[in-house]
Amino acid sequence: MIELASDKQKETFVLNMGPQHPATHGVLRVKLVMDGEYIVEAEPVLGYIHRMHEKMGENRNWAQFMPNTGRLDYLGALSYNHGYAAAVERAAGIEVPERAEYIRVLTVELNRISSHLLWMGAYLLDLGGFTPLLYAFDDREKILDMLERVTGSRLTYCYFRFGGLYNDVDEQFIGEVKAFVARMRSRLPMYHTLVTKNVILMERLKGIGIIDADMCRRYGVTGPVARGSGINFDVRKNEPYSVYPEFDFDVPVYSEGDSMARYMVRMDEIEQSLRIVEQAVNRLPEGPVMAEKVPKVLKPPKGDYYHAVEAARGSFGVRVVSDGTNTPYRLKLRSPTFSNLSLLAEVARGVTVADAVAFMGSLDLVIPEIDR
Amino acid sequence: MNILDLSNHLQTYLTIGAFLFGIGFYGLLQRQTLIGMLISAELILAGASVNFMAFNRFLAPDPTVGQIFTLFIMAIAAAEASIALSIVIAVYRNYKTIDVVDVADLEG
Amino acid sequence: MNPPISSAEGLAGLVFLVMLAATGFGALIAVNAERTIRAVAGLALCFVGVAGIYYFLQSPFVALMELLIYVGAVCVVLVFAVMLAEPRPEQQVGKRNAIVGGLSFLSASLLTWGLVALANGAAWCKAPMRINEGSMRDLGQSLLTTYSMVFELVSVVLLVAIIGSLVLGRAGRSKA
Amino acid sequence: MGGYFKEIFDGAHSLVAGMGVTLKYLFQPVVTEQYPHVAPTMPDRFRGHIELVANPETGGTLCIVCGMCQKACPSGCITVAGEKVEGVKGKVLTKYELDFTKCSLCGICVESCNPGAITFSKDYNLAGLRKEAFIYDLKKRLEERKR
Amino acid sequence: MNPEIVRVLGYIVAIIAFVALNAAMLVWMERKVAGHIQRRIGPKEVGPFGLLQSFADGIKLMTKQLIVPEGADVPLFKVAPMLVMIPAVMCFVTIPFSEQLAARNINVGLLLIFAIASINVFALLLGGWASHNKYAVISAARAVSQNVAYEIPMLITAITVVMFTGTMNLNEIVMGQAGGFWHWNILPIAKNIGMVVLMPVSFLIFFICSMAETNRAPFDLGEAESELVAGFHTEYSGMGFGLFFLGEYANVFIGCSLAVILFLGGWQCPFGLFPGVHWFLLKVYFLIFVVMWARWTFPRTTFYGLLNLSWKILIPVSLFNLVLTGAFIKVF
Repeated sequence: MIELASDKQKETFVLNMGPQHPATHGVLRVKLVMDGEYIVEAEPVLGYIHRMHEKMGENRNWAQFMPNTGRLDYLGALSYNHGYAAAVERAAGIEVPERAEYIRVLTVELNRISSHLLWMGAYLLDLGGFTPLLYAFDDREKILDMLERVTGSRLTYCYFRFGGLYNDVDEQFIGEVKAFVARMRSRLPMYHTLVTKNVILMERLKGIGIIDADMCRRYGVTGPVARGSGINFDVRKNEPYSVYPEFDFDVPVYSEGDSMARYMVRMDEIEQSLRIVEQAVNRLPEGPVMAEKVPKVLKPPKGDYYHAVEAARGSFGVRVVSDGTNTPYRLKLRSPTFSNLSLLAEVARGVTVADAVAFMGSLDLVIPEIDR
Repeated sequence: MNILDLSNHLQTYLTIGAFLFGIGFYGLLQRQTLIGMLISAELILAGASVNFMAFNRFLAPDPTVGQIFTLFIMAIAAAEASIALSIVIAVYRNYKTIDVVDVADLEG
Repeated sequence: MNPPISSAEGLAGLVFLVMLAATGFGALIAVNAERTIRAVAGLALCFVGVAGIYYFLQSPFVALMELLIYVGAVCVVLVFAVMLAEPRPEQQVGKRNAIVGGLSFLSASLLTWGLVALANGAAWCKAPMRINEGSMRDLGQSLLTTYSMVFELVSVVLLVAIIGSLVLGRAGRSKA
Repeated sequence: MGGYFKEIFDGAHSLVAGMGVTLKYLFQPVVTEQYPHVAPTMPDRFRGHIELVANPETGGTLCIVCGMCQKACPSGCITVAGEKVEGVKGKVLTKYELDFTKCSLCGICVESCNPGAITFSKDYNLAGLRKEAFIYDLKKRLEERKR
Repeated sequence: MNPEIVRVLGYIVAIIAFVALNAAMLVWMERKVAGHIQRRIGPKEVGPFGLLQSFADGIKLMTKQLIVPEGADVPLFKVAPMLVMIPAVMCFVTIPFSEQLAARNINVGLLLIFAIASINVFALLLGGWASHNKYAVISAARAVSQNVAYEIPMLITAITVVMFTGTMNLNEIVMGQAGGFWHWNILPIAKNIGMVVLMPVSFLIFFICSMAETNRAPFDLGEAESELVAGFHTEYSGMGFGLFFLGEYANVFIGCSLAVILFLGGWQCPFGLFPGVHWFLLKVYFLIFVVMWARWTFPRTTFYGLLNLSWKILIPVSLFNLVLTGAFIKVF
């Protein structure tokens, strides 16, 4: 190779993974300095899909920024809708009706399941197994169909409004959700037989990409990645918001810190989300889905507000600074995978390419959200 | 002698053996890198093997001898190649070159 | 005997010519190519030709072993050597200067000429009788009876080679 | 030694179990929709690009050229123009243009429209060779639809 | 024309046609199997059940330009795909499809296939190196280490069969298995009761190794697309890629037919009735189906996991198996 031949001092060479590479799920570029199959240094290079969402927020009024949130993380768009809506509601002091909050939780959890399913499939694709992706898509398709019927869109929902929802759910949706919960519960053992217990998968994930709790704290890692390293942190439990305190669910925590632990956290989270969805559907209160007296042109009082939600990939925080006008003075989005990705350089040192791919996949990266 | 009947004459095989040997000899003198010299050495061995096989086919009373000798040459050549590979790598690690002259200059 | 090209013997003769050409051409590439990798490819071609020649010498077993060992193993090892210790691009398979080149060409052609002359000039006498046919069965039998000692020694040599190359290969490595 | 064989056995067992799952699905009916042969039906709330609503009485548009949609659009893809016509109260729509290349289908324009003059279409087969093909003249489309 | 020459030429044409047709059918079969396993239907538009899809793809590949990347070693880059194809075609020469239907019945047929198949490795190496692409080089190195590691247990298990049958002639190996499945080498109840335990193990090792040798998933490290993009054929386009692809399917066919010949009685019928080419093809395509089924079920192994499997499990077990086979042949 060119580098091999010219660079006499070291036996390393540079390998570009991305910006267009099957394992990077989008336009992430990882610059790898390799010694044979081993990675000496890994440097994620960002910015290929930077769209200035934060700056865009400063140039639009509060409501107009709402569609952007769904485009940050297109796989778990509703959590991001929720985070932004909740932050602005906190700023403007808007009370959301209970039914709207229940539906929010219900749809967000459905969205979380679809996101985890897609992750599971795509991760297996990274590891070379094609079929689980299609099975996961089969289930995910059901969620997308349900959400499409309610919100009108399949990925970038833009369903929440300040003070409530865009529109109400109907009886058909309730029935579909109940059917889906039953179906998904029967499908999960199949996933475990086909994927989780597979000896090849275990060999590829166990002990790969170990992150300890201390490292998670240093890098500000949240979400399933942190919970796979033994940190019992979930925004839904630790800083309860919306109507989450009324639900009975567990936060799966594994202490191994390897890729298998992260995989298991997500698979268990699907089960927990199913529990939440079931409870939400059964206890759905009657009432309006939109708060009264939400001004048409929103002008939150001056101040600095922060609200975090538990998105599928970790703690998504929105900090809004309002100067009392109809546009945000400053909008800061704390995206979870940005912190999670920053682990890569440290963890990937000294592992093989295949293991690096297995590790990177287990972080559940969504590049538009990292670049924003 | 018909050109299509060459395969039935001992001389054909001896000539091609000599030819291989000569080319290998030329390469050994000419080449400067370890791998190049190794390739030439393999050619010399091949020339010798062809000779053995030819005599075995046409002249030997026990036609297994030449074959067995050739098989042993192969085994030795394989061993030689593996050892040479590791030597080449060791030399390359230390001198960052596999040029014999460079290695000699460095008094290694 | 003068076989026509349309007969089976004629076709075999044609194939033999192709094998000869492959051997010679491959050998020439092997010593003259600019890039090491091409030299190895030439060597592989040459060995394929040599295997064909062995086949014509009525020993298909040795011919196939030639393919298996030389093309499948030795050439692959050589390519690995090229990969791991790639010479500088400017002088891939460095050659010595013109005088040395000329001299070596001269001496090599002298040697070849001598050998060819010897081969064609000598009066080879055929063995009066053959004690076996040189088939695979005979080969195996003599390998395990008459030459069993050599056979064992060769396996020792191979073992030593494996261990030796492992030791040499691991020695300079900075980390495992 | 026992662990060695148990490992091999467990591994082989997991592989066979996995192959059992795929074999089961091999003989089950397919779940995909055969798209060009079977066209999907869009749900009622499907958010396609916007379309002008026809006035059920006159067949014209309900648009009063207030410009709320144009103002509400985050990407600035709507251009509305109107003019005063004698004898008609308010303005009359002369041009309603949607630049679909910028539209993100958020639906804020539909929400902002008080008279309910715009709605979502159910078009999903949207492809074209030229950028200009995606600048829709909605007024013209409405008239074409009427015919 | 001499009838002998007509026969030779006829066989050459027939083999090449068979290789191409077989590869086209296998691509179609692979896509159908994958589709139905994943609950979709696979190709269906071109021809009935999409049968002509592979031909359409072939025409597309042939009309595409073979792009030679900058810095590539042009002659080697162009030769490598052919070098994959030629050994694959040559191996077909000695495969007995039925008692009469074999191009050449060679005494050392088994060895011939192994010897010629070893050229395949060299072709991958040359292709990978000549591409002047880092992914291709890494992949070529992987493919070769893998091939070397799996050739050993594969040869050892082949030797157990040769010891058992006493011949390397593929035709004779099949003839020895005539008369019902209880005569087959995989479960030779009728011949040697001791081997009933060992032969299934041999078969399993042989089958796994042939999957690894042909670079099929879950051992497709050479072209691990999530790590190395497309491995050694990353830079190949058009028919260059097409030949690698054809070669892969031809090799899969050879691997499976070898397993059928050595263990499953070749063209023999399981109940001793109507032996013929149909049984051979049926068995081979069933094994190919199993290979595809495995591919669409499992994730890919890692390089080190793969070598561990070979050196820690397959080689010791196959060596042990070899020793026991020798003993059992003497005892029973």
